[in-house]
Amino acid sequence: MKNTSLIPVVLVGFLLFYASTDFPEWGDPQSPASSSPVSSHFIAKTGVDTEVPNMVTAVLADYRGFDTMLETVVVFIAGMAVLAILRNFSRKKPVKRGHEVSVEPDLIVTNTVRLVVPVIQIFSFYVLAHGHVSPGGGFQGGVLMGASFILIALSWDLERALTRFPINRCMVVAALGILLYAGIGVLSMALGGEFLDYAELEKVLPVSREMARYHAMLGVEIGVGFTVTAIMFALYANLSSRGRLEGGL
Amino acid sequence: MSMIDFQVIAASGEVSLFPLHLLGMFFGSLGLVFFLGAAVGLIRFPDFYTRMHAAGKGDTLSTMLMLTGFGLVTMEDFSLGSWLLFVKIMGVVLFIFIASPTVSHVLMRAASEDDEMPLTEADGKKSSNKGKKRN
Amino acid sequence: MYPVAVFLLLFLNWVVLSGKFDAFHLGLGVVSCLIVTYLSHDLLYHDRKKGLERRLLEAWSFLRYLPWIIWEVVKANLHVFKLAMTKEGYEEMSPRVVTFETYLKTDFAKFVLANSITLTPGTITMLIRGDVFHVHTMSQFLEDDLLTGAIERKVAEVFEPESLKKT
Amino acid sequence: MIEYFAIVMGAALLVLMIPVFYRIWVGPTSYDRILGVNVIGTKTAVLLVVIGTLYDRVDMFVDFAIAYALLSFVTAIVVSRYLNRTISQKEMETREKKAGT
Repeated sequence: MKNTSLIPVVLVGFLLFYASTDFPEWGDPQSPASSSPVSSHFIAKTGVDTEVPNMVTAVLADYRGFDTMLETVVVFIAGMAVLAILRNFSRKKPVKRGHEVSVEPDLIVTNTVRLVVPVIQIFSFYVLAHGHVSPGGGFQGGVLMGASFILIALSWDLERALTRFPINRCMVVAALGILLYAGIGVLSMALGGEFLDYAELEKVLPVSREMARYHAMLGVEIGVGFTVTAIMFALYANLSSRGRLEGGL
Repeated sequence: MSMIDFQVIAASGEVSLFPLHLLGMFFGSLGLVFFLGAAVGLIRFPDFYTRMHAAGKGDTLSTMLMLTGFGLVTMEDFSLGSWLLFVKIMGVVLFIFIASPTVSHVLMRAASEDDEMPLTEADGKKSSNKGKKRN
Repeated sequence: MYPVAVFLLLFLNWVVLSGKFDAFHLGLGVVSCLIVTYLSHDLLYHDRKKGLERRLLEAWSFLRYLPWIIWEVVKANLHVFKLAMTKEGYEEMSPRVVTFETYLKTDFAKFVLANSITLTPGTITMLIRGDVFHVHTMSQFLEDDLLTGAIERKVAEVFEPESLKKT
Repeated sequence: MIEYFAIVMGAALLVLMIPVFYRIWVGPTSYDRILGVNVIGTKTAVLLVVIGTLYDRVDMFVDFAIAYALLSFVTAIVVSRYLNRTISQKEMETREKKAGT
């Protein structure tokens, strides 16, 4: 049975390879993606409409600002749902199962993690802060940051990671991220523009109109990063320990 | 393969960073040779622990050599940006130098604590006999 | 003193990663390095009793240790290559587990010793329990080589020179 | 000329990955499969740098390579912890007895 299932897999793989020969050349100006009116509109109008140096960032945080904000909200809701199902809200401590003993932390792994975790964290901040000019941004930086806390929880145990980033603070940080995103939108509304119309922030920031958009988008990315970090770690902590919040994986 | 490369270089007449690129290509080819050793070992060796030796060691050095080679090959001039890129690639090399032995140790320990895995050759024969009987 | 050292190391890291030297990006770097230092300064440099001079000495002797270990890595790969490619090498293979006790005290020295053993030819550290190392080796010859303690002495020269003077 | 080198290098890497894929496909135990996946994970970091050389954007692709190497390290530790995550109390006692003698 396992081997017969190989036949459709190979067939589909061959078809995909065959289809890939129809792809246009890298950077071909005649390709359908480049010659469609939508992309020419974005290429021509991004600078005029949004005054943002990078087009991908402009699409992500400006043309599709609502979409990105509600994506963050979806991540937040997923975390809340897992917490609501698994977390033990009553006062008494949940019972530990008698037959489970977690393995002691490994000396080599813990020492490697000591060396690696600060580098991962600084790299995640780099990915977050340079989202305008290179691939990256809030989601990617948040995932890396959450992975660094998960690495601590894996190599020692969950308590060790939770003293660094308690689960209550996790929830606060996650909510703070969304508040930061929506707050920037509301602030630009209060300054006389529309929701998420970043250019109005030039009235409170001591920079030009273009740089105000740039800085506001950085703020938005930081908000996304906060939420993703906190929800990643909270999901891991709750799912790996069935809501007991102790012990290793 | 490398001979053809040498001829191409000699024909093109580009000499600005020629020795550096040549060194990079030499490192890259050396990395491929060591990766070949690791891949053959991964197939030929009899049990998991010896395969771990092949994969753990061959993987470390070949990845480091290939990345160093590409770091040298992509040097265009001696400007600051070029140096920073090289240092970044060497950072990846350093990370692999630290992380790869740890990964070997972690997998080795996980396997040795699993009771299903025989440790030495004698144990392996015994348990494979047992397995045959069970089947 | 240690948080400052950690901050400087992280900032060096940031400059290499970022590659932008305008005030805005460097300011972002300072802020994120401060946050990371606050979050995890206790992870780096676990042993806080040693002074600055001692640390610099350690760093210098570790740099001298690196060429030796890299040469060992190359030898390890040649060994694997020989075992994989030739018939004689394949036949001399007889895996076994060696147990020995180390005189190194600190965790970090043990970590460096364990990873050095993993990188040297034909040996992989399997388990550390207290001072006892369980090492998986490929052949009798390599086991004898390991038990002479050359790697241990090299690591002790870097991290714990006083333990060498006693013995 | 550098492009030729990168193409040859990438093709050779892909060809040499076939034995590793064979090990993942056949591998008698799950540990063999993880071993193969880990080897491919580190080689993918190299492959990303090769692709970056082909597209002349090494500065961008190096970031991907760093992220990939970091996440492949995390993956190896996660999987090895998962395979012996918790052991029963009785087994722990017998194991300690075995280690003691």
